[in-house]
Amino acid sequence: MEKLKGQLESYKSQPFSLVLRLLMWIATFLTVGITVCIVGYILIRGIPNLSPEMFAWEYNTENVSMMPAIINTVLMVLLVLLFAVPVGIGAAIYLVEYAKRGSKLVKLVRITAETLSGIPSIVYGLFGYLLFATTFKWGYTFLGGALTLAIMILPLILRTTEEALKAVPDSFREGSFGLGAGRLRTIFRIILPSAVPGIVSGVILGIGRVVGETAALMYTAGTIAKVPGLMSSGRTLAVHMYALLSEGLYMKQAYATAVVLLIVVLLINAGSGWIAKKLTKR
Amino acid sequence: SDTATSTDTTQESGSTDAAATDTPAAETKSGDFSGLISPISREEGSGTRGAFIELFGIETKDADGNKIDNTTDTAEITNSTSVMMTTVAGNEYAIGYVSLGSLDDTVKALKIDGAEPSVDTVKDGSYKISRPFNIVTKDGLSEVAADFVKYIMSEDGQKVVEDNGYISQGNEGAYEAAGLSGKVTVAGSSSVTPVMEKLAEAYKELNPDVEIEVQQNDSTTGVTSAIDGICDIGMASRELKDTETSQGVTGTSIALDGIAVIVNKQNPVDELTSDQVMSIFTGETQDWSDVQ
Amino acid sequence: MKEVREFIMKCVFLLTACVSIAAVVLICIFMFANGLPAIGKIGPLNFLLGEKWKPMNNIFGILPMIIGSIYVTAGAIIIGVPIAFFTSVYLAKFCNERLYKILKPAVELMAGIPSIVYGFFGLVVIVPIMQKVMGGSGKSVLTASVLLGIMILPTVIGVAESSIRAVPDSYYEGALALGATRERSVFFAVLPGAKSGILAGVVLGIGRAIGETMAVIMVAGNQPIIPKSLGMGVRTLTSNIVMEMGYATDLHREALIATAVVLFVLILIINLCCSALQRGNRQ
Amino acid sequence: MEKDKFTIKDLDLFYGDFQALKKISMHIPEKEITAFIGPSGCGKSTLLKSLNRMNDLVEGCKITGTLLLDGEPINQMKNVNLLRKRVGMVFQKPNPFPMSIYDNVAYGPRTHGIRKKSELDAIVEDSPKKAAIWDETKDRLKKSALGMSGGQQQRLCIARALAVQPEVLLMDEPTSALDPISTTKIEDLALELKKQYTIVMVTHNMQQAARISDKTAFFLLGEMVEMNDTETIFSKPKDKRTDDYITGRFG
Amino acid sequence: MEKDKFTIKDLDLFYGDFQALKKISMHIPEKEITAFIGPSGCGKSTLLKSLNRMNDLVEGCKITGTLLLDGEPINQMKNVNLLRKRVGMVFQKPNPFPMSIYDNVAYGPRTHGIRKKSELDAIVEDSPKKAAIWDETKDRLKKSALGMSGGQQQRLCIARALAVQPEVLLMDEPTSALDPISTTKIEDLALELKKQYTIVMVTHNMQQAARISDKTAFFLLGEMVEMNDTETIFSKPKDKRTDDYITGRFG
Ligand SMILES: Nc1ncnc2c1ncn2[C@@H]1O[C@H](COP(=O)(O)OP(=O)(O)OP(=O)(O)O)[C@@H](O)[C@H]1O
Ligand SMILES: Nc1ncnc2c1ncn2[C@@H]1O[C@H](COP(=O)(O)OP(=O)(O)OP(=O)(O)O)[C@@H](O)[C@H]1O
Ligand SMILES: [Mg+2]
Ligand SMILES: [Mg+2]
Ligand SMILES: O=P([O-])([O-])[O-]
Repeated sequence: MEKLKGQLESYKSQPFSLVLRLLMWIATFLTVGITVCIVGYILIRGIPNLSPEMFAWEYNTENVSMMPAIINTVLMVLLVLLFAVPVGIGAAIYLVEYAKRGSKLVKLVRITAETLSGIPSIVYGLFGYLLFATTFKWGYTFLGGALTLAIMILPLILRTTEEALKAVPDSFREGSFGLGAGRLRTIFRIILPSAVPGIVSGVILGIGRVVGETAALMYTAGTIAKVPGLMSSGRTLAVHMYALLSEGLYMKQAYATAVVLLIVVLLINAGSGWIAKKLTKR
Repeated sequence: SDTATSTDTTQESGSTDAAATDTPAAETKSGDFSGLISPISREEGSGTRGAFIELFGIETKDADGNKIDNTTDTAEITNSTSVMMTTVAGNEYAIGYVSLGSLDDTVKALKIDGAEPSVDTVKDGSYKISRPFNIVTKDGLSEVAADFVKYIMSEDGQKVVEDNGYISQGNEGAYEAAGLSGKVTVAGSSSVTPVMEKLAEAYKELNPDVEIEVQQNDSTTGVTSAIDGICDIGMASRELKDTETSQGVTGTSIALDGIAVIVNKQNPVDELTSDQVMSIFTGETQDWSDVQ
Repeated sequence: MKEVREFIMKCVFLLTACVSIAAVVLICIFMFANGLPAIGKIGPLNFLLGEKWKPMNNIFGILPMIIGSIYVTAGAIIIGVPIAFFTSVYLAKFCNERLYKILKPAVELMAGIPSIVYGFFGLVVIVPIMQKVMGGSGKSVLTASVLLGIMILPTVIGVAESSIRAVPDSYYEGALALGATRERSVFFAVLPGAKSGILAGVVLGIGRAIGETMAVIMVAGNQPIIPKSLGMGVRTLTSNIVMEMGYATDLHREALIATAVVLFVLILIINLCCSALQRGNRQ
Repeated sequence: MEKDKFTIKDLDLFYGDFQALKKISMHIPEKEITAFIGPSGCGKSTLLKSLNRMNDLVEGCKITGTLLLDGEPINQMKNVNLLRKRVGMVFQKPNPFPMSIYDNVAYGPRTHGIRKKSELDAIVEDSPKKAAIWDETKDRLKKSALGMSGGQQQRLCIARALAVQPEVLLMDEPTSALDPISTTKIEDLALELKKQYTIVMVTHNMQQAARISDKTAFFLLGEMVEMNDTETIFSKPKDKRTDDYITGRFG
Repeated sequence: MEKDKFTIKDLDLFYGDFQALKKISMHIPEKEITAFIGPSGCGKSTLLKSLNRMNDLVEGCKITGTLLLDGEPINQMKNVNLLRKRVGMVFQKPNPFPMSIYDNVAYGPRTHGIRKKSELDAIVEDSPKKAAIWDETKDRLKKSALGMSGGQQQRLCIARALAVQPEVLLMDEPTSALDPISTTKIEDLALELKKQYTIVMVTHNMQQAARISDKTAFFLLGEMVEMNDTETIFSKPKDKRTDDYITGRFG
């Protein structure tokens, strides 16, 4: 209470600071408010429509089960991360630890990465369809979908990791090199662990895009409501939702799916946070 | 999910249900409902739109015989049935059109020239707005796929079509399971997908060893997938183009889909003539007070 | 032995760095090969500056969509970036542990909500509000901008917040010790150190705004005409592609891919501008 | 007669459960240099930070006791920023902001509402002159401050602190990162500045304390063992522990 | 007779266009402490880093001239990591890694291929003992190293360097961030360590150089002005500039 009074007092002579503070409050309030609205909207629309048969193991047009889609979503996230995270982190490592600061390559990679991030997912979808389904003659495959999405989220992972690596103090690098450790060891033992929180925030953004993606997946991984092998088709929850929504025949089930989707996202995010903690605390 | 019955209830409940959710507009009696009409159309190329503009005379031919689509520039465009319905359900001045099979009681279907949209009226010809659902196949179709096509066109298959609120295209007699096994992939139009899924499930009852995958994306992808051999059977909710048939695929109509003109449930208008619909969608009629 | 491993891994890292270049090149080839011929057939000027889009009548002008994309993206940035900026500063420097533990997952959750859900949220919640406020159908440049502004929040907040956190505390303490308020210390001493990260967040946000489709398509109205006011419907380049790709054939389809080419070039221009801006800042 | 700038009585300070300062009582005279010495971790920085409430930033930091600036209780001051304007601080590691030299010096005045170009220009000339850094900066005011050497950066930080016209200057080991020449410059500067300002300086360097301070306080494990005229402390300390420490027999 | 560990002849070093070292020639004897003194920016750290090629990390750094370790040219060594294992380094600011104390000390040995738990355990007891930090750490080996005080961290860094069994220990102002007690500990440690190791130390503190080093080299603006026995340098320097610097008349 005292503190608050003191603060108000000091704002008297610094109205501009008060304005900044208010702006921050308003902005944060808006952000949170919007999230609450959207989540509330999903819950209100979705919860009454949840029913046990939507969690049957097999999908058919009667039960409209989302169970295969739930499993596929998790599998898809894992598979995409398996491709995108090593490549994204590897590329960021090259840019920060090997390439000369301000070199042409760094600029080129950065520009291309940012360009990739602006390409609409439908174009990724068509590209993936043409490359994997047609040229490679794979047809609709889970693998094709995962590769397409991996390219799609690559820039997110790359840029956030790059920023995180840059933030690791040079004294750690010096300390490690000074002990005769090579670059690799320095990178894997010292630098990456310190950069984990930054990397994770990028990964979570990436997971968000994978979980929420529809257009790119419909043309690559297809829309079959089954748990697939790598080389067959399967739909994620978002695609499942899209399929239910598109003809307006299963609106209620679609909203119920959205609720489950929310929970899945929360769980995946919590899981990545937990893994990050494990990785940093050693 | 029982589409056939929901279609029927819609027509009756349309005007009576409005009282349940009353707002000032609901109390307006027919005749003094006014406001700018917000027409909503489908995207260019859509099968639904193609049928709609052709049958309502929104499409005309110029001197050289080229078709011209006269849909007003200011019409909202959407590419999805559910968005169309949600939009109409949320805007009392809106008017749009959807597949009969998708219709539900969130919106009101209008009588056109005195005919209610239903399977029966489409069948007996009193309700004229419909479009074909096509499947696309290539020469050298696999045995199972051919058997599935045979099933679709059979009496049993066409019964599934009718049960789900679409109009049968006549049948080629009874189907008998041949005890085949294998996998059939079907891909294409999202409009055709629901009925195709039902057909696939019914077929699997008879042929437990056959696996049928139904990919839902869009008509063009359905046709190209069939051409590229990515799927056995393509689905399209529009007519095939010459450039497509020239690549070795043929289209077969498996059902007719009625197209319902829909308005908000608060809208007191129950019936329009086809001329009125045309003039609304070409932008000549702009206010609801002009069509009552 | 070790040197060999070092060398191999260096090559591996270099290779991974080249993956994103390769991806862009591949996508470029794919798009240009499929799209450029159409531009040739239609005529570049007719295509880029044509104000009418009637593919069924073989009229392909995408000026309305170019302008639409610019309007909507600009709108999203004007609405989203300030909110994201102030929120990220608050998260990084002002909010206490306990609150942070709630706010951060909320923002991360936002990132995971699929576009179609945002789209339906916009359609069912925002559009009716806009109907009341602005009149008309409620689907408009403004509605699309608001929705996109919301959708870019998690991206911009996520990237900006972590880069603000990375700035050494000594700047903050130094400013406080001069008698600056916490706000002034953060905004005028800490933030200059986080400029590059914040800008990276904004660039990623812009990318998301330009590239987003599924949601925009539901709330923008999608009329292919140049909007004269904020309340009018609008079609963006991406909406144009997504909406019509499903039925498009032949030249129509090629014209849609050509639209993607134009979009690609637009993004490239924006990114080049941003990096020029960054360079200008550094000096 | 000398006047007291700060009066401290029975000051206890806790970081959570850990008591970092125990019953500190002292007077810090105006316009003199007071040195705090003591082994690492004894609480010198903590006490220094209490004087302009930089401790507020540390969560779980609790202070009890009396702490007066010109007779006014510091911990009840409503406007911390005003307090910090009056009691400036220079840190161990030079911490110029990532902006131009000009903007660094002008940051404080701008914060406190000075907007006029001419006024700012005057301050940006005056403070660096006082901090003996003007000659080295006048030709590169628009250049980034990060491009300067450590010693220059530290003097810039002093200039930055002077620019808000404080009454007191707290310095936390301001020369430990510097070479002898820069150190000498800063010591001379301190001696010059004490004509106008009250200076409190934490140092590890006993020679430095002996060279420039008027009063010296010796701390050990959170307690103030002894405070007196610097000469007295270094020639005949009262407490054995002080003696041990300054003669290096300690520890 | 003393043996030379490092032999340096006509060493020039450039950072891009800027020449940071000019024609340096000197001999650094084995198992003695050599101190580098000189004003800030004169190139002490730069020369020190050349001895284990930490300069390789700096872009645009070019070295010419002769630089031998036990007669072997440093700049032609294929395996830099081996060189750095032989020539360990301790930095001005303690920089323990963000991991446990145990892992910090074990980092080096693990790097060089020691995997056996028992061996590591022995090293993690031995090196901290040599670095006079064992008593303070033995009960908290699994705790994070970042929770220690500055002086402890610096000794931990020394322990970490010793754990790879180097021949030479380079120290770049290892005590400038520390209080006198910690400083004394580290000085004593250096005196102890020189029985086994060759030590090269950069310092700003001339008393320190005088106290512990055997040889002292004085640098100015990239040149080595004078190098001699420490006693000689501090009692009768040959060069006037050296005299000026050590008597504080300089600058
Ligand atoms: N933020 C904090 N939280 C908890 N304990 C702290 C904090 N800051 C300091 N301490 C503890 O308080 C004690 C006094 O710290 P302080 O920094 O004042 O010492 P110091 O005398 O300035 O030492 P040095 O010479 O190393 O700077 C130390 O034991 C330290 O560990
Ligand atoms: N990475 C670098 N790039 C360019 N110039 C550098 C670099 N590192 C050092 N210098 C310059 O080289 C000269 C010598 O630097 P060095 O760090 O060796 O000085 P020093 O004697 O150790 O000084 P200090 O006592 O401040 O540590 C300085 O003028 C410095 O500005
Ligand atoms: Mg301290
Ligand atoms: Mg140095
Ligand atoms: O309009 P469609 O859903 O059949 O593509």
